[in-house]
Amino acid sequence: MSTIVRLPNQQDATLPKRSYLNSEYGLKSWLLTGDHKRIAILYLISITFFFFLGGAFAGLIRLELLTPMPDLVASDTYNKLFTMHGIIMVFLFLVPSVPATIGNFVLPIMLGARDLAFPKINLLSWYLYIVAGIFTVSALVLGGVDTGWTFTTPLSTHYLNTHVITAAMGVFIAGFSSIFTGLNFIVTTHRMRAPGMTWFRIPLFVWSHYAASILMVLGTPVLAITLVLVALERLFGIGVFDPSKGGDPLLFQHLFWFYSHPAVYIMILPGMGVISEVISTFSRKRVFGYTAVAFSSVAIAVFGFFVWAHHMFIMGVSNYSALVFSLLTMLVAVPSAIKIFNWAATLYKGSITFETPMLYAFGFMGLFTIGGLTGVFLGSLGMDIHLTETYFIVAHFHFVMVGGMLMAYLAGVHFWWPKITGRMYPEGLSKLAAVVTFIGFILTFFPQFILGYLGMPRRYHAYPPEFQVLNVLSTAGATVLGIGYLLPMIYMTWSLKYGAIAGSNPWQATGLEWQIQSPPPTENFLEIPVVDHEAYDYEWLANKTQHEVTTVG
Amino acid sequence: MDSQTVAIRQQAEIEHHEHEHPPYLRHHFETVEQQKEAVSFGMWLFLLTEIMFFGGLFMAYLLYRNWYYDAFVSASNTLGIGLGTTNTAVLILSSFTMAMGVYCAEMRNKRGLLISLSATILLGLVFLGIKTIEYHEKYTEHHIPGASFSIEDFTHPTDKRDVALAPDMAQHAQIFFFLYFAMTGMHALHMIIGISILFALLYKASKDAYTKGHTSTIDNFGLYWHFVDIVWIFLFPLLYLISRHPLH
Amino acid sequence: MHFFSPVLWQFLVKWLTEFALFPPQASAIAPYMDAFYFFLLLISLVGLVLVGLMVGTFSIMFRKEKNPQATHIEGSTLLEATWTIIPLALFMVCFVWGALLYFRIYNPPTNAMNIYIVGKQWMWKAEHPGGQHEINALHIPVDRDVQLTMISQDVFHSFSIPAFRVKREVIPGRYSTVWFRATQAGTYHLFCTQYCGTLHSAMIGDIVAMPPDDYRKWIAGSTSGQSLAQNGERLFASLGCNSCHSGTSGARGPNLAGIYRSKVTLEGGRTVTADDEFLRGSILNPTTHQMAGYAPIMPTYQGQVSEEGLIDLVEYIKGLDSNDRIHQTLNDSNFSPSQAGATGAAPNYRSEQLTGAKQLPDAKPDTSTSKGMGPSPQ
Amino acid sequence: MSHPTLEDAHAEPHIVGPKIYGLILLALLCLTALTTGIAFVNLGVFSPIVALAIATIKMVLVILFFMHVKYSSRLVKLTVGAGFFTFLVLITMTLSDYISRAWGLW
Repeated sequence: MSTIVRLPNQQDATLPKRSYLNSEYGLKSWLLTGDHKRIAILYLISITFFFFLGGAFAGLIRLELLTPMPDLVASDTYNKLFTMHGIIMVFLFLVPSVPATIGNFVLPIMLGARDLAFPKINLLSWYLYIVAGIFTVSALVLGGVDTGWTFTTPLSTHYLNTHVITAAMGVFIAGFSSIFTGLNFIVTTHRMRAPGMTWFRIPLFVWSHYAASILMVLGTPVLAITLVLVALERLFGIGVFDPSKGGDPLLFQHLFWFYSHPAVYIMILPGMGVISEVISTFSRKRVFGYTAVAFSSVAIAVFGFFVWAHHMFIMGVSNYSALVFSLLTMLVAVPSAIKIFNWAATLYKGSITFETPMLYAFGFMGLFTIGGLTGVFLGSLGMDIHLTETYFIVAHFHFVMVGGMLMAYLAGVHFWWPKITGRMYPEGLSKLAAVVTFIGFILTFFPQFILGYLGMPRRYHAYPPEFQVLNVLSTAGATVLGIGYLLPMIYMTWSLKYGAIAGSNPWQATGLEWQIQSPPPTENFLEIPVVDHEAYDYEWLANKTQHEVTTVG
Repeated sequence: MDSQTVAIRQQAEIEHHEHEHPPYLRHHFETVEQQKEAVSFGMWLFLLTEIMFFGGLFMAYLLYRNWYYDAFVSASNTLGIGLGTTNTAVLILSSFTMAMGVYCAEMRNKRGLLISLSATILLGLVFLGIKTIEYHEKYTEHHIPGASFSIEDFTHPTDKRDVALAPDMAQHAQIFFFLYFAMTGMHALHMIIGISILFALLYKASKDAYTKGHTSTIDNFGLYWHFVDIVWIFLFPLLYLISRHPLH
Repeated sequence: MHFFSPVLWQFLVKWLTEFALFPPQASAIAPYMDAFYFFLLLISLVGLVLVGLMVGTFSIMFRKEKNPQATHIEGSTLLEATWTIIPLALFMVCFVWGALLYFRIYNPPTNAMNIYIVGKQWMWKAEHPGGQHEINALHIPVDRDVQLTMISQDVFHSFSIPAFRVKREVIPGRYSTVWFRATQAGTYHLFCTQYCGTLHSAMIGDIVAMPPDDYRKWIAGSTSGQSLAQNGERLFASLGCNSCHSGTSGARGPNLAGIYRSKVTLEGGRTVTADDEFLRGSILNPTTHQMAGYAPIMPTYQGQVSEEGLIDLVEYIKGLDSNDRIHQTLNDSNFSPSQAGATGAAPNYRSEQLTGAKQLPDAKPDTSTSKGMGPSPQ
Repeated sequence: MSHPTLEDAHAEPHIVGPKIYGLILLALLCLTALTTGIAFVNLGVFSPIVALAIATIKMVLVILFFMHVKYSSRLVKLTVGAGFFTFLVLITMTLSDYISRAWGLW
C-alpha cells in the first residue's frame, strides 16, 4: 500500500460564495450565534487577548528579575504580577485554548455533525468565559490580588487584604465555562457521529478531546466548591481552613489539587490531539498504533485523578500516602511516553514535508519530552524535596504548558487556519516564527532548570546575586520568545485579507473537515456524510481525489 | 464504492426514512430520538458535576467529624430531628409528584401534568419553609458561626445531658454548623433554582408545550429534581442522625 | 582594556566567575541527592537523544524528496510493548530510589540535637535549647546530626537549605521536622520557598556551619541567660499548670514526669506516643488529647501562649524526669503570665513576641495591613 | 433492548406507571421512618453504617425508578457509575492521607 502525495495547486482555488463567515452579517449575528464555528472565532479572539495580557505580565516579571535587587516594582506589585500571570494563563488561556477554539471549530465536523450537541450552551460557555475575564480584569484594576494562582490558605483567607474574592469568582465562573465545553464535547462525541463513524474511526484529536472533557466535567466542580469555601472563610472567618480554629489548611490543598492536577491534563491532552493530526498529515501516514495512542489518552485521563497529592509531598501529608501518590505518578508518566514514541515511529517510512505546523509539532515533541521527563524528577519523592518550590518546578511546568501546549496550540492554529479562514499565511515568515519561538523558549526556560537545582526559590522578587547570570539569560530568551509570539499575530491578521486562497484541502489531510469547502458552510455538510474508511486513510483520500478528477474532466 | 459502503448507506437510509421534522427538533439533529438521547445524556453529565460539587463538602464533613467527634455529636443533638424527618418526607413526596408529572407528560395528560407540577412546587416551598424555621431556630440559639456564635448549650455527649462540653471542643461545634449551613444552604439554593424553573415549566405546560409528544424538557427537569432529593437523602442522616450517640 | 560595552564585560566576568551548575555539597545527604540527580539526568538524556534520533533520522531518510511514497504501517504491538515496559521499569527504579532518599531525609536519628524554628511573616526565629535566639540565622556544628522542630505562627512557610539539599514545609498549628548533618563549615543560604506574602523573597537567612569548638564558643558567647527549659519552668508555674500536674497521687492532671516519648492511652482507648506534637496539642486542645482516667477540666491555652512560649513548655516537659522541680516551683510561682510569655524570647523581641501571642486567634484579613508594615527582617 | 450496548441510542421510552412510583414512594417513606427510628438506638460504630446503608438504598431506588436508570441505555448507567466512582476516589484518596498520618512519623 502506498500513496503519492499530490498537493492541489492553489492557483485555481477560489473562495466559496457562501460560508459561515458571510452567511449573516452584523455584530448581532456573531454575539447571538449558535454556530460552533463562529463561537470558535469569538473564543479565538478573546483568548488571544488574554494570552497577550498574561504575556505582558510575564514580560514584566522577567524584566524585574533582570537584576537581583527588587528595583523595578515593589514587592507586592511583583506578587500581583505573577499571581495575575498565573490566573490568566492557566484559567483564561491554557484550559480553554485548544478545546474552545480549534476543538470547537473542527470537532463536530470531524465527527460529521452539523453542530455541537448544545449550541446555546456552547454560546453560554463563551459568555461565562467573558464574565470570568471581566471579573479577573476587575480584580486587577481594583488593585490586584497577590495570593499566587494557587490561593494557598491560610494566606489567602486570613493574611491578605487584596481582591481575593473577586479573582476567585473569576476562576469559579471560568470553571463553569470549561465544564459546559467539556459536557458539549462528550455528548457530541457519543451522540452526533455520522453513520459509519465508529469509535475506532474517529480521529485521535477527538479521542484526546473526549478524555480532556471527562476531566473537565468531573474535576472542575471540586475547584468550584473549594473556592466557595475560601470565599466563605474570608467573609465569615469560620475556620474550616484555619488551624487556629481547628481547621486544616491541607484540606484546601487536597481539594484544590484534586482539580488542579487533572487540569494539567485538561491543558495538555487537546494539544496531544493536535500533534497526532499534524504528524500524520505531514508524513502522509496513519498514526503508528492508533489504538495505543487513543487509549493512552483515556489512561492519562483516568490516572490523572489519582496523583494530585504529589504537589504536597513536603507539605506534611502522611509519608505513606506520599509513597502511594508517588507510585501512581510514575504510572501516569508512561502513557505520555507511549504517545511520544508512537509519534516518532509514525515518521518511519512516511513521506515527510516540513510545513509550519510540522515544525511546531517537532518543537512540541522535543520540549514536551523534556517537560515530561523532568516531571519524573519531581514525581520521585527524594528529588522532590530539593527541587519543589524552586525554579525547577517553574521550568518544568513551563516546558509542559508553554513548550508543550502552546507549541501544539500554534501548530493547530497554523494547521487549521486555511480551513478556518480559507486563506494561507506566508509560509517563510511562519516557519521563521516557529524556529524563533523554539530557540527563544529554550533560552528562556532551560537556565531555570539550573537555577532550580541551585536552589533559587520560585516567586522571589529579589534573589542572591550569584543567580543573576542565568536570570539574565532567561530574560534575554523571554524577549526572543515574545517576538516569536508576536509574529504569528501579525502575519495571521495580514493573511485575512492578502493571504493566498487555500482551497478545501491544502494539506491533503484525511479528516472530514478537509473534505468540505473552506471556510465551511454554516451547516458544515449539505448532507451528513457516510463514513466508510478508517481515520488517516490516505489510500482512500487518493482514490477520492482521483475519482473527483475523473468526474470533473 | 465498495459493498460495505453501500450497506452503510442503506442502513443510513433506513435511519433517515422516518425523518419527520416536528417544530422542537433542532436543525443540527438528525432524528427526534437522537435529540432526546443527547439531551438526557447531557443532563446526566451535568448531574455528574453536581455530585463532585457536593463531594468537596462531604469530604470536609467526613474529615472534621472524625477529628471533632464529640463536638459534632453535641451539635448534631441540637438539631430538630422531627423537622428534619418531616422535611425528608416532604422532599420524597415532591420527588414522587415530579415523577408523576413526567408520567403524565408521557401520557399526554395535560391536567395531570399541571396538577403534579403545582404539587411539586407546593411541596418544594413547604420544604424551604421548614428549613427557614430551622435556620431561625439556629439564629435565636446563636448557633450561626461567626462573631455571635455561643458555645453555651453544647453538652458533653454522655447520655445525661447536663455536663457542659469543654470550651476548646465546644468551639469546634462552629465547624459543624458551618458545614451544616454550607451544605443545607447549597441544597436550598438548588431547591430555589428548581422551583423557579418549575414555575416556568408550569406556565409552558399550561400552553400545552409538553403534552404533544415532546417531553424531554420535563424528563430532564425531573432528573434534576430527583438529584436534589438524593442530596438531601444523604444530608439528612449525615447532619441529623449518625452523630446522635457518643462512641464512648 | 575592555573594548566593548562595559555592561557586557561585567556580564562576561560574572558569567566566568560565578557560573555554577550545582550548589555546594555541604551535608551528609547531598552526595546521595546528587547521585540520584545524575541518574535521573542520565535517563532524561537517553530518552531525549532517543526521541531526537528517531525524529531526526526519519525526517532525513523519509523526507518527501527522498521517499515520495509513504508506506502504511498499522503499528507493532511488540514495539509498543517495549516502549511501554522499559520506561515503566525505569520509572519504578526512580520511584524506589526516590522513596529511600525521602525516608532517609525525613526520619531524624534519635540522638540528633534539637533546635526549634518558628517561622512568621517574614522572618525565621531559631531557638537553641540553651536559650540562644537568632533571627534569620542559624548556627550549627558540623559533623553532628541536627534536627529542626519547626512551626509557623501564621501562614505556610518552607525551610530550605539548598546546600544541604533539605527542605520542609513549616506549617501553622503543627510541628514539622527535618534533619541534616553538615559536613563542611561555611555560610549557606536559607530560603523560605513557600510563597508567604509580600516580603516572601526577604524571608531569607544564613546557615552558619561551624567546627564543633567554634560552635561551643558561639553558644557560650550568645546565651541569653535562661535556657528554654528554664523559661518553660517559669511559664509552667505562672500559668498554674503545676496546680493540677503536680505529679502527686490524686492530682487532677496526669503526671508529666518522664511522659515524653512514652505511650499514653487516650479517652476512648486510643494509644499514642507523647511526642512534641502531642505535648503542644494537649496545651492548646486538651479535649482532643484527653488522657484516659482524667476529667476534661483543663482549659485551652489557645491564643494565650505564643509559639515560643509553647516551645519553652514543651522543652521543659520533655526534660522532666521527676516531679521535685514542680514542687519547688509550686512555692515560688510569682510571675505574671505576660512576663512569663515574654521570657519565652530574648528581651529585644519582646514587643512582637507579645503581638505574636495575640495574632493567631483574631487573624482577619484586615489585620494583615498592620502585618504588612510589621517588623521586617532588614 | 435485550442486549444494551454502550451506543444503544434506542432505549425505547419504557413508561413507568403510577403503580411502581407509588410503591417506591411507600418504600422511601418507610425507610425514612426506619432510619429515624434507628437513630434513637445507640448502635455504637454501626449507627452511621446503618444510616448510610439505608440512605444508599433510598438513593438507588430513586435513581433506578424515579430517574428511570433501570430502563436507560448502558451509557447512562456507566455515566452514573463514573460519577460515584470519582466521588469515591476523592474521598478515599484524601482520607488515606489523614488516616495514615496517625501511623507515626512515617
